[in-house]
Amino acid sequence: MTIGLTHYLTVAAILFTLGVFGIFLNRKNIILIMMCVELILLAVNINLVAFSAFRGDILGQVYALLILTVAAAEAAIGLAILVVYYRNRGTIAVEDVNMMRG
Amino acid sequence: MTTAALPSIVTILPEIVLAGGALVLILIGAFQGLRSINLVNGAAFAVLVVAALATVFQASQTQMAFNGSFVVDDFARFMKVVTLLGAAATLALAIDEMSQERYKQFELAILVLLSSLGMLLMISANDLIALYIGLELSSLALYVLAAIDRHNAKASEAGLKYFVLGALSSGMLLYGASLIYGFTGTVSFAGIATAVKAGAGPGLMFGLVFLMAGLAFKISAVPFHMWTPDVYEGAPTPVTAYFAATNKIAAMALTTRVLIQAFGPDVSEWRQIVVFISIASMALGSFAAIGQRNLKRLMAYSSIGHVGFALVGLAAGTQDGVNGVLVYMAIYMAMTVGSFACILAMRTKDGPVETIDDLAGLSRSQPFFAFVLMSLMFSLAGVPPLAGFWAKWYVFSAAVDAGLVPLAVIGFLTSVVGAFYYLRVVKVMYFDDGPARFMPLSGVLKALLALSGVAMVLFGLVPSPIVAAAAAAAKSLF
Amino acid sequence: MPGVLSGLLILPLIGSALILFVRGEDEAALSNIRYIALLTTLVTFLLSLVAWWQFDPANSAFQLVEQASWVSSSITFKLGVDGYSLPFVLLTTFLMPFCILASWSPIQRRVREYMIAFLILETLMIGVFVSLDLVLFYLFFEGGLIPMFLIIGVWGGERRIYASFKFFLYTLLGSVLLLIAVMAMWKTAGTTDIASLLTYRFAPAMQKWLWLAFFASFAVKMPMWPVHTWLPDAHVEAPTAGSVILAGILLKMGGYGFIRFSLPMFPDASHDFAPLIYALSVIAIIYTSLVALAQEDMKKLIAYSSVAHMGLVTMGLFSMTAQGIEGAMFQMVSHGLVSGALFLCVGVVYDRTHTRQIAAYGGLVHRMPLYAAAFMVFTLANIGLPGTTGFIGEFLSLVGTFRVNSWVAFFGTFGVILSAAYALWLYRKIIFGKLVKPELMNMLDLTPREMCVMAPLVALVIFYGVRPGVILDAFSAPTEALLKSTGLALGAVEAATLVVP
Amino acid sequence: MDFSFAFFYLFAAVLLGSAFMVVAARNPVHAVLFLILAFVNAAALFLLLSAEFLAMILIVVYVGAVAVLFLFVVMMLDVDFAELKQGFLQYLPIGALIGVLFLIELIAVASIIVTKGKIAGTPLAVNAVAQGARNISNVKAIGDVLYTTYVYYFEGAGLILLVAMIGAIVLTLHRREGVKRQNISAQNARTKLAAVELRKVPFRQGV
Amino acid sequence: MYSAIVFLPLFGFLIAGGLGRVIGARACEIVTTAFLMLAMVLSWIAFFQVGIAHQGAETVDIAPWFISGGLRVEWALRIDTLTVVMLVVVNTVSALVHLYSIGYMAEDPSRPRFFAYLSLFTFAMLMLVTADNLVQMFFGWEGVGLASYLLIGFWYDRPAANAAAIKAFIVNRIGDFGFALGIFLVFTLFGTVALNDIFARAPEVAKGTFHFLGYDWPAVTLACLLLFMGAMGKSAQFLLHTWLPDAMEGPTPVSALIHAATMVTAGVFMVARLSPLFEQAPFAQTAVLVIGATTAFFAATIGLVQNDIKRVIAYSTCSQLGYMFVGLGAGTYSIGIFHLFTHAFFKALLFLGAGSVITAMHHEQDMRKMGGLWKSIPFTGAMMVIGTLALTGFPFTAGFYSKDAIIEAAYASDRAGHVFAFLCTAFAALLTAFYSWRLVFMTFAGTPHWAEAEAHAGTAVAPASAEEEHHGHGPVEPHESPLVMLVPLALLAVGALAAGLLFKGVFFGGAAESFWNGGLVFEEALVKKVEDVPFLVEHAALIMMVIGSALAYWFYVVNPSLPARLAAANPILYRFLLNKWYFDEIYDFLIVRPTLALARFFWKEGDGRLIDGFGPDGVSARVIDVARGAVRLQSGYLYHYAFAMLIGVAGFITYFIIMGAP
Repeated sequence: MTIGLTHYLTVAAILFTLGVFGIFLNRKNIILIMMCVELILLAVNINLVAFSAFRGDILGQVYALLILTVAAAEAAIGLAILVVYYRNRGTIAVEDVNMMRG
Repeated sequence: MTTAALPSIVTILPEIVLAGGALVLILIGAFQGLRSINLVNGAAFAVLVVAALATVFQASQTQMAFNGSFVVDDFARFMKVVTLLGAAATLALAIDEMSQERYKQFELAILVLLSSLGMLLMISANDLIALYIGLELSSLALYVLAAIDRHNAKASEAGLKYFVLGALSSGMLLYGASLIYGFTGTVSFAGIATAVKAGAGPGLMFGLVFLMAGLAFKISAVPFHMWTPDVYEGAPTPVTAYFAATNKIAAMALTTRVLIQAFGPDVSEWRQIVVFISIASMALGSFAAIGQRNLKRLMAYSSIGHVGFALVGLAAGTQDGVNGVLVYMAIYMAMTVGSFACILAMRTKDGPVETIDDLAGLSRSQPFFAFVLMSLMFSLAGVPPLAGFWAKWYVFSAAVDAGLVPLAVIGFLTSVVGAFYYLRVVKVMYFDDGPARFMPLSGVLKALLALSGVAMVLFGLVPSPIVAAAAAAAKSLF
Repeated sequence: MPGVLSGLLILPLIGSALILFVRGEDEAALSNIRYIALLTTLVTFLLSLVAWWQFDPANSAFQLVEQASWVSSSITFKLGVDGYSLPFVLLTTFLMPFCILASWSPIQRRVREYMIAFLILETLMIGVFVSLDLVLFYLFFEGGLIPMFLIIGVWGGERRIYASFKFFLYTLLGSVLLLIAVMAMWKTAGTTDIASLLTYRFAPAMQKWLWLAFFASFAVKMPMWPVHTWLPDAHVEAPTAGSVILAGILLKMGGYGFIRFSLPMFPDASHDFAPLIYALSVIAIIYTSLVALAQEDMKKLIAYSSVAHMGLVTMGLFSMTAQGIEGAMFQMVSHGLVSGALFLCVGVVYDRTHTRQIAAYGGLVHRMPLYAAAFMVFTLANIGLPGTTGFIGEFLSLVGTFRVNSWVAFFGTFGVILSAAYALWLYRKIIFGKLVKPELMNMLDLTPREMCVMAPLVALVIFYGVRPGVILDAFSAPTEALLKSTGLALGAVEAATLVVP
Repeated sequence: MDFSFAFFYLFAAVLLGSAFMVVAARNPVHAVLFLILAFVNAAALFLLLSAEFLAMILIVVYVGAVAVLFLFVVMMLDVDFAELKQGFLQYLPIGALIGVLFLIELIAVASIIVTKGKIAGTPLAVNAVAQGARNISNVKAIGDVLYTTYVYYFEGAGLILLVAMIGAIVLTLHRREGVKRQNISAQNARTKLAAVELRKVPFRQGV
Repeated sequence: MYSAIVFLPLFGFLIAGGLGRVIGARACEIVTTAFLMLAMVLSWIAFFQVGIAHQGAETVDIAPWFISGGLRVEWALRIDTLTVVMLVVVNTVSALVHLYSIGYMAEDPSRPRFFAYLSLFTFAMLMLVTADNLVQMFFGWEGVGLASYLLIGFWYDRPAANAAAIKAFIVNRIGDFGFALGIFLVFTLFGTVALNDIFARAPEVAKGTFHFLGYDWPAVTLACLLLFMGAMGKSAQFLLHTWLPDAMEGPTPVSALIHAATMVTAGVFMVARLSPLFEQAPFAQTAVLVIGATTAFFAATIGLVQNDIKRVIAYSTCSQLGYMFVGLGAGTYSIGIFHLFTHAFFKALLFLGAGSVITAMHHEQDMRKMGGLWKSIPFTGAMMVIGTLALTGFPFTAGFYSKDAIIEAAYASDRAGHVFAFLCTAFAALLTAFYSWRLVFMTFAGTPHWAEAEAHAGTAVAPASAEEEHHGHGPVEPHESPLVMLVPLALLAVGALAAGLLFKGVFFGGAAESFWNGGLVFEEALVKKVEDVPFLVEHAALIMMVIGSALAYWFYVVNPSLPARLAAANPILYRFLLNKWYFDEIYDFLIVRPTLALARFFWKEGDGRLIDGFGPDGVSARVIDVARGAVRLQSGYLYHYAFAMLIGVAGFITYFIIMGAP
């Protein structure tokens, strides 16, 4: 049996779903949410690389490379914000992030 | 090895100006620290203005750069000018505000420049990667800006919420982009359009849905709007103004370009999505705003509603529709800047206030201020003869022309509901007696208030300049 | 004299600009403001007389036309008047000085803003009647809401906020569909020029929904039953001059809209929907007359009576007979004078006692004979007594309706009885009877200023009742043209097919 | 006969399993470690797809930097073990329903390709990149285009990193009030005149 | 000259009304009275010119009123015999009433206003009778209604006067409702409202039918019925009569002028004026006949038991108007008009006489408190007796000719219902004699009750009608009225005695054909037939009069306690009559109360609850509810926000899957 594109896409889809659900089922802390975002991006990357491989087109990998770069930057900023938030509120529990609502 | 054909400098001059400006200023700031804040701020403002001018004076033709990743056409130029003007105005507000507030940091101006650059890249993006890069460049800067008042719990919460949801949305966008890439084998809009014309499969539609989700997040359309009220409320007011007045416009430009240029042949499919989020945005924007007491939050819901209105034009999918979107966004920018200038002007001896009730009696104590805010409110409500009316006129007439009469009807009904809360602001200012006594307006605020007031009335009475420019711009997309 | 119409639009704006430049809040400044406002409205009135003088009533085409480029090639700034619109322009400019006078002493708060609001309102109202472009019309039509909203809300009575919101949102809601229809017409016909649209024949199916859309707006503005409930509230809470303008001019915009757009542009739909209008009109006449009978508040009573009278107008318009249309138009002008005058009358006593409760009055004739006399004339005109303006319009619109549908005319005429009942009842409660209430003992009769307001109105109400031709004849040329172009005329009266020999 | 399918299932299973654990782990530190595991397995999948460069980058950048950064922050902020709260179970059914639906739909889309056998006209050849890779390596292939054809993206990414840098600094770099710092230039500039003050003490009144 | 006749009163009104306060009450009285005198003289001249000298009818055009489409309405004075007859009646009575009022109203502070109203009324009445078209007639019609309203409510302090004024106006409006519809119909049928054109085409149009309120009606009959409805209102005919007795709240000269001699006869005039039309509508004529006869009888029955002196005369007026309509309905228009003519004299005489009595009694109107006045005010008494004689149809007085003629005409007529009319009118003649003499006997004969009754306190039974303004006299001896009041009485008495004899010939005698000269339909044959009725019929009126008079004498002079016993024996009948057949109560119950209840219902429930409740208020409340819900969605929790996004995406995808993506 050969591993086709569908396999990779399915893995990516499951990973994506896990990531998304991690975000809103998560009641613990913000960092976990950020990790879930990383999972989502990973899923995207798998998708892109798979497409790239199966199409014989390098562009997908370039795209994935850029996403990796940006995701790293994003993680940096996200964590920075998180730190700032923590300094202000002393907590990063998801439940507590609702000063503003309505 | 052939080097990439470097584009004519003129094509990307505004971007060059912004990028170069940002780099130079960050060096100045880094070496001089806070002492240079005035210089940096002033220079940043100048850079934005210069970039806007550079855009205005670009040749009126469609030019490509970077192997077609970057496009400059009338549409892009129009949106860029609007965005840059919005950015300049809100930066001016921020500079003015900084003299009073804690977040006195030169980085703010630089982040504004960089995110504006990101927005310009979004507007000019002509493929999915350029789209992503522009989007992230602006978004990352915005995340930081939202939280830049770092000792303020609300601001950091705003930043956090914006970041988390923004990251999720860009994840969705990317997932969509990956599907589109996978199913068409290309990322360029023109290539996608070709593939779509050949027959869009379900995969492509899925990709579009995810892509739309990401874009809808940026323009804060329902149901991807949830961040908006909280972030608008929490972020420092000038930053909120910046969010509302620029980011939305760039995102709208991007959305328009993606839908029209890349997915244009498939208009009947994506129209359903656009119609839905348009209706949902209009409805939510109108209804939820009624319950608000905080003006910034009110403006957030209002901006959600306005996006819904602008999307009505997009839903038409026609040149007239795009024309409507352009007119709408331009006028929306002016209204937003003015409104936030008003909110910033609400500063008492004890600091800034931002609830509607604080405005009570304003018409007695500061008639000019009250009058400007009133015309802004009526304009936002779309009551003629103010500018906001024309915004609605063009989007809705395009929708009617495209046969979307029910959409237009719903849109107008929600605009009536929306008028209620705008009226309430007027009511508090004019009908209620109260002690409203704000600090005297600074020069910048005065100028901006006057400008926006004049713009409301002038564009209301003589809309042809904007309309003509927008018509030309819309033409370039088709 | 070219540019008369744009002059009419600009003059009040100049006046309000001048007011803006008056410095200070002291008594002298306020007085200056008032005089500027009065002078502006008077000059505007004179200018409108010039327009009248230049106008040829025998010509059914638009006259004094001015055109300038505006939004785009299809939406232009075009002004002009015909026999239908000119009387309303005159009515507007004529009533405005009275409004200023009526606000002379009652308004002591924010005089500057008040006068500016009124002057801007004047521009917008004139604009409604003179604009020859649909979009321009809409601009003025809706724009009038803003100053009126402020006038009710800032200078109004107890429940002014409720009333002003209701007024604003109700009318805004009404015009939603109108706007959509305007858009559709723009896109379909490719122009918003009214003169061109008058000759453009929309497809019947499209006419239907366009008609309904226009109807929604004008019905609210009129107001027709059952969308009339904003009117009593707005009237009651508005300051006197605001009520005058509301009743005198703003309500007329609905009727004007019907005659300007609905009838000539969608004749087929008008014909098909006429029964709907009839039904609503009849209900309006009887229902609101009855409701008026039960009122305890003077202004509310007059407001409800306005609704009933507007029912006659719609009925007459959609009879699509020469008498019906001309009668309805005349009724609008007449009602503008009469109900405006009635509100001024209410204002006179309200300024003295600050109550509008009918029960709070009685026996005023003892102290205020002149007032009683003026009030009597207006009451009679409201009843439609022959010899006053009220009669002509009522009579003609009923005649016109009768020719088309006897049921409708039957019930419409029924309203005549009821109108006598409530109007005389009101008069009796306020003016007649013994003067027993201590707070009324020291009422003073009309001041010279109030007399300046009342006398011309009394004179006109009677003059137009005896010689209505001055206004009525203006309607005949356009009506003839309208009936001819729509092809819906019943034919000459002589050839009436109702008699089966 | 190659065993790539076996490796695929292995890596994919570990990847998904550890991803699940990221979400489900009660200890945040464990979650980060599972994240690292997931990344590593993803890198392995990339290898299977002949995307060697990306696989390495994933390890270096993600595992080496990002994940460690997460770990660092988790440690720094001293995040406690958090209990699953009531809300979780409350939303689980509807969440699960939507999740399953969502997943099915996504997979369905992916599988459409199989049934159709091609994507938008391009024949699906397994490891098409591998054929191209006969001539040049994956790294070179990327390098060829990254700085030429796609230089625009590269520059953009650079700007994004710049923003990230500025952002991280502006947010987190702060001078804590009340913390004593050495200011050398101030020390050097200090003179006797500025440092010593002579005061006349009033007689019999104390200081 | 004709313009002068019509517009002199208008000038009088304008001077008295506009300058009344400037020139003073005395000047107003003089000016208006003088103008009216002048008009009266001119009217008589016109009468002789047109009626006797046959100068021919003419139309004086004044100005166009309004023109709309095919509808053309002119201000014009139509002068023909019928008009001049009315001119004479109106101006004569009006002039005399003006004169009389100088004395009667001498103590009233609002005299300028009073005289202004009187002149206004006269003007409107003149406009009515000279109308050349229906709309102008309607103008006069409503104008007299207005003047009547103003004069009834002249003493505006009195609630009863105000109520009566409004009642008069509104009941008249109900009639006008028919009149207006009639005009609409006439215009629709004929395409014109000008009388000449209508008459010219009447026979032709009469063949047609008209679809009205769901039925096909004979066109002209319908028009006539509708127009007659107006006449019923104005002339206080059965069903619409209720306002007339109440109208007695006005000053007595007003009752004489408006509610006896002129305005109430406007209906009669109108039917006569439109006689060419009614001739084409036999059914309408029957209606006129039957209504008139019913009124004649019904009003007379009520008159039997009333105690207010003015009310008795008012019901008498009502009844006599019924006679007039019988005359018209029978087809003998000239006789009807003749009765109108004579009735004007004697009824005005009776009212003014009653006014004199009331003045003498210091504004006491209850006859039970009078009696034995003959000695105190013999001149007034004599006048009243003359009036009564004329009213009851004593031989050779005015009423003798006109009333008898009507009874005979009813007998002779060939219209359906004429037998009923004959019986009613004949029996009503008996009743007329009874109540008329009852009035005279109660007032002038017997023992004085005014001395024993406490002055001014006894308003127990009489409606609140004491003219309170005129307090200040103690209970003194009744005194004769001043000369200025007596002269008009004398003049009217002359008319009441002689008018019948003098003018019978011209109205329906041999000269009638040339006299009317097309002013109304004069059917010589029918009138001839009236002359030739059987003996019993011819003398029916006389017999009835004698019986009635004798009964009255028996009841009120010979055996004064009888009426009370009779009343006690038949309480139901007595109450029924005393309460005017309970019409007011029935109307109140059937119309007024339901209307007011409906009004409140529409206001509170319809507008308040239904329209506002489901309309603006309801909608805004729902909007607020939705707004609350929308705000609640914004929970502030990140995971909810993310969840919303997910639902959005999942929703779209599902939508496309279900809808079948391309």
